[in-house]
Amino acid sequence: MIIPLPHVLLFSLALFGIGAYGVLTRRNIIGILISIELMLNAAGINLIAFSKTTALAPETGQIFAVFVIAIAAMTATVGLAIVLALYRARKTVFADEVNLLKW
Amino acid sequence: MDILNFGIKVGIYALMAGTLVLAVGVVTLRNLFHSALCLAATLIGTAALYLVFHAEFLAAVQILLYVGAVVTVIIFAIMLTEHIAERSVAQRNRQSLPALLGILVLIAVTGRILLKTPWAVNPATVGARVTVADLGAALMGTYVFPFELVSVILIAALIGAVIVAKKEKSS
Amino acid sequence: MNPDMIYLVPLLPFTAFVVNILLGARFLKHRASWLSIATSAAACAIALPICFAVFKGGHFAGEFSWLPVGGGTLRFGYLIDPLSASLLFMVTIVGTLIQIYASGYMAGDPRYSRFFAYVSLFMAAMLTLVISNNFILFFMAWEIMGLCSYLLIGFYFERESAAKACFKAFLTTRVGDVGFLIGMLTLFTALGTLNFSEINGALAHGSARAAVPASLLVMSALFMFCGTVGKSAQFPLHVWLPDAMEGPTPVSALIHAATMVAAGVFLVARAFVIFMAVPETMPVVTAIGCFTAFMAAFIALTQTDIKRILAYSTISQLGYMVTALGMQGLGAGTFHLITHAFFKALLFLGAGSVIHGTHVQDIRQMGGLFRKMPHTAITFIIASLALAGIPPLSGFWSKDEILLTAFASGNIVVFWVLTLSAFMTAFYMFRLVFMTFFGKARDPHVHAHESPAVMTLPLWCLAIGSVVLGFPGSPFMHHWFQRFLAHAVPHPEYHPSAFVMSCSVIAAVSGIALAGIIYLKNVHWAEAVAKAFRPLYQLSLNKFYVDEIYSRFVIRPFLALGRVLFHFDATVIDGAVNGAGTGSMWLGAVKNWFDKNIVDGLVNFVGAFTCFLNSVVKRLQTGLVQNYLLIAFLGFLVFIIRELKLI
Amino acid sequence: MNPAMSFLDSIFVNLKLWTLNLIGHFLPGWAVILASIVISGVVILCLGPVIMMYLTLLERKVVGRMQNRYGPNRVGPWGLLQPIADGIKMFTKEDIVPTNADKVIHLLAPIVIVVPALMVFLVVPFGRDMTAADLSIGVLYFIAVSSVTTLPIFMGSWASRNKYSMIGGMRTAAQMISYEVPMTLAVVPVIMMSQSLSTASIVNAQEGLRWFVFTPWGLAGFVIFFICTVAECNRPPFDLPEAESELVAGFHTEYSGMKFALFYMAEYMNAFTLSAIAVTLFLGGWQGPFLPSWVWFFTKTFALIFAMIWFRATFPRFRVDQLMGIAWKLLLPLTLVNMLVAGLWYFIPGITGWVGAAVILAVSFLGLTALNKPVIPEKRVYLLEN
Repeated sequence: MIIPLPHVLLFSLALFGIGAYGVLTRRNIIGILISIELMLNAAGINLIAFSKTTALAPETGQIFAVFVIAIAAMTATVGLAIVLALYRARKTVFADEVNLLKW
Repeated sequence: MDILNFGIKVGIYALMAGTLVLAVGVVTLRNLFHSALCLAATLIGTAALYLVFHAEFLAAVQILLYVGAVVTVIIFAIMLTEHIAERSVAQRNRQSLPALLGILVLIAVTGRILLKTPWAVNPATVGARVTVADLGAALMGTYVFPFELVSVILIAALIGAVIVAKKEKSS
Repeated sequence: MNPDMIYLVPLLPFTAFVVNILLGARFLKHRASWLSIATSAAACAIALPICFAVFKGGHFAGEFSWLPVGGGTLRFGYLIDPLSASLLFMVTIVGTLIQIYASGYMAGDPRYSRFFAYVSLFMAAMLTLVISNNFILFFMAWEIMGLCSYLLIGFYFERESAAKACFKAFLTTRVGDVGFLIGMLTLFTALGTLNFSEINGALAHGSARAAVPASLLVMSALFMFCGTVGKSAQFPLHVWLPDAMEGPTPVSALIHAATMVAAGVFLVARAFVIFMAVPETMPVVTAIGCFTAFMAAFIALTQTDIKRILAYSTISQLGYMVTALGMQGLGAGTFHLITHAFFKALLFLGAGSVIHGTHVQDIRQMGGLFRKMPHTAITFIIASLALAGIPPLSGFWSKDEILLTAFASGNIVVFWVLTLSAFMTAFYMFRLVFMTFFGKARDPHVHAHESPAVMTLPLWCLAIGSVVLGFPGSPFMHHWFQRFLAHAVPHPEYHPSAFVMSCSVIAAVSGIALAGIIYLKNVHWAEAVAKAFRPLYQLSLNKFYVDEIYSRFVIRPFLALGRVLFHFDATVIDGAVNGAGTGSMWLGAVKNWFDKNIVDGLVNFVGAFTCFLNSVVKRLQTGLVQNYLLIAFLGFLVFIIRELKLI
Repeated sequence: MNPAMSFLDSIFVNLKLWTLNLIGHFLPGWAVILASIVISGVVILCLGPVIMMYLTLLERKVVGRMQNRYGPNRVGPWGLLQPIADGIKMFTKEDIVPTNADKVIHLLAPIVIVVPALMVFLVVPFGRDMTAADLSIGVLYFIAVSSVTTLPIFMGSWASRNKYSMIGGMRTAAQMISYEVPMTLAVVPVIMMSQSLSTASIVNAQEGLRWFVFTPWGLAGFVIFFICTVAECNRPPFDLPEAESELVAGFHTEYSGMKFALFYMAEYMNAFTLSAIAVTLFLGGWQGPFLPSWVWFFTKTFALIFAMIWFRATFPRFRVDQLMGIAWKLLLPLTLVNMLVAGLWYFIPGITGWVGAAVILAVSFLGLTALNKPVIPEKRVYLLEN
């Protein structure tokens, strides 16, 4: 390890926090999706970093990171499809304008 | 070689810092197109970080799938919904302050735990170089069921996305 | 030749299935049959050299790992030993010929390509079953064949009878399949493997066998035999096979005579070591087989539908094979399986040709067809002679081998029952032949014509097979076939006996002669006999009342139970309910007042209170996703901080 | 190989080694490593633009000949100085930025687009031992990096605030993502056979004349890959994103001067690198008898580029639905079949596997073309009101 592990983890924590902030505050649904991608990335970095510390086979972390990427691609596809459907139906892409389920 | 090593270390920290700055850009920029571009840059930065960990395959996959595909699709969607996003309205909702506070607390708490935990680096896995062949063997051997599961989920997502996004036939 | 090429044998027909089912209806149309025939012929061309290599003493096996499951790996592969080689030989040849025939028979059908897709899938499954080296693959192929059988019997699903028949066949065989599955799992529990070679290894030697719990083996043998009973239409699960004649005739020939029903017998042959390991199960097999052989032959005596006669004959002959296997006669049973496939396929195809030419199925409406359909008639008679057991045709040698096994192994009752069945076989077959091809045309509306060459050519090929295939098992070739099989699985062999042969020949000849006397000259005798032995005649005509028994003892009791319960409902419970109703009305009047004044007041109060609460609490439900998310996140944060005792 | 030939063969490698030795005398070890990187980098940075310049000349000449005219022949002998003249012209032109444009991104797009185009040069094996960086994931690196090209095109099209640019950008996204899929999958059989992702070892696996293109799956893979290549560089007949007649040059409508030149540079460098990778993967790379390795490499690459130019002079442009149809309904299934066929070919050696593979490929190709009957839209009649 060329740099200490906690630094990497701190980095991914920060990345995750930034992503979570985006998810909580962005009004545009596409913006929320983008922020989710950031959070998933943080998870990927953690997987790689931890694969250096566990006794599991060294490729385990990478494989699960690949799975994370695949899931992220899936999220993006479905999410954007929903955004397009929503845009077509209600002419908005803002999450706080879609509040049909309130009282 | 110390100079080289030092240079590399500085480079890595700079990379991490730059990535974080770009990530902040992703969530704060008002223009969604800009933030998507920032996302692309962040993802490339992460890929570079994967290279630091000698996960070359993962770095390539990250760029290929994220930057090449996911970001492109996102930009596609941004363009399709663009003229509404352009309205000069707030891009942030009213809960940004509690959210920011909560996240700062989260980072503080988790960061403290992170720094307090004695992380034992496993010397066997640190030195291990994972080749693409290893990954392939593991994917097709140990992890064949998760792998197949992911394939099925991807197919399901694909079909679902097509059906959701398809224009309903005008009656 | 690389033995791994054997993988192509099932794969090629499977390709034909995929192409035909996907592209057939749109692009191939009447060319669909070419693809199926070509792939079958190619499979045949690949399989035959391998078969001959095995006949010369070769033995091929190979496998590959398919899926890592749990701790181990699921391994699939092939095993070409004498048993599977002879089956492979038979299935590829007969299958290809029947498909050639079917390309003529089915011409002009609107679902032509689908038919050939199903047939190709069936071929692929049967070939997989034959070459498989373990019970799992075997079972998968077995189930696919069940599916194909369902699809093909119900091929003319517009007809209600066909739809019902395919349903019946599927459900009936399923009973056996469940047994097979249980047997297979029991076997796995007992031995820890389902690979044929490993099972052989585990059970071949006494010392190894002693380590295996015998009770489990008995259970697995008997349950596996259930599979045979279902698939090979043995008593009491034989009822589906005659109904299966609703499918197109080539299907009857391919599935319900030559190959699929043979799979059941093949299962017993494959699991032969298991039966050998627990000899106490053998009498069950023998008894069921023997009874089936007799019963089906007896039923066939009185049937009038040309295909039904052949169907019962098939059941009867399968009974012979099962009987032989039950008496440890692996060679005899397998030998009869091979020869029977050829002449029974020929019989069905001939019957199909007759139906094709006359458009009727009832033999009472036929007659005098010899002149009009010479090719069909000659080949049909050859096959009938073979089935009746006239030397030197193939049926004689194989049937004689079974009788010999029964005689030499000391099962005298079985021997005589089988000889009697042989007599009846000869009789009903020639009753069919004489009524169909000889005499005068009985129905003036029937205008018969010979079938096209594409249909008669396979008939002749199969006729040649029916004639010559007996020789490898005959004394002329020193019982080569039996010794060949004995290499694979040791089992007792017997010296040919003149007594047995003469019994068999006498039974056959007398049966034919009796049929000739009655149906060529004195048809009214048949009615006289029927009148004289009325109960027996009725028994045979009504197929031993098996369907009725099922209906009376399985279906009707359930219906009756339902009726009883309904009556109980209608009288007792309804009466009680009515009485209670009247009483309630009185009570109700009293309660009415109470409700209106006191209960309603309470309810209204609760409602008002809830409305009030709602107007306060509903503010939480903003309908904004991010709002919920934030609250959840903050809650999570509080939880973490509490748990970690940071505050 | 005789000494003169081997000298010629490794002349560039030796030149670099000699320079590094020289530096090693004066400077510490880390500087030598840096110098090694710098030398390779500088060579590539020079090579890319030079190749681009002369590709433009080549294209104009070849297309000219094909259209029965001379092409540029005034500047310098045979017009050889024409690219330099063009370059000077580009530099001196006015740089126009639309008023409404997103200025930063408008500026960034042409710069960013050159980066991946140059980065791909890193894994191209120009000759024996002449790969700048023989990465263990070479092919994947190439695919990943070239997939980034979509982004700058998007940036350019979006930042221009022009509807033609926008449509061009959208078309680019659809086209490049679609063709990336069969392109990537067409490479898979090569990886399966050479059991490596490194470009250098893929070339080594095709030693002698065992080029992959001489096998059924290789031929099919090569054809698919090359078609996708042409589509990926947005060259005719797949040039919908920048169709002059429909979209007024698509995503770079609003660019002029040096920025426009940068877009062009990226495009031509992409054409070169993609051809080079096609050569590496299927045509045996630098393998070949008699001539030095790098001569072989450039000969093959320029043959492919010639084919691209030839396409441009020959084929009309596709319709949008045809374009997507080819990628998803023809090429993608064909690549899947091709992977299967490659597996069969590997496990059934000899003539049987060869013929079987060829037959399966031919049958599936015919079946797919039969399924993809071209849809001819109804003839539209426009009535003018009087």
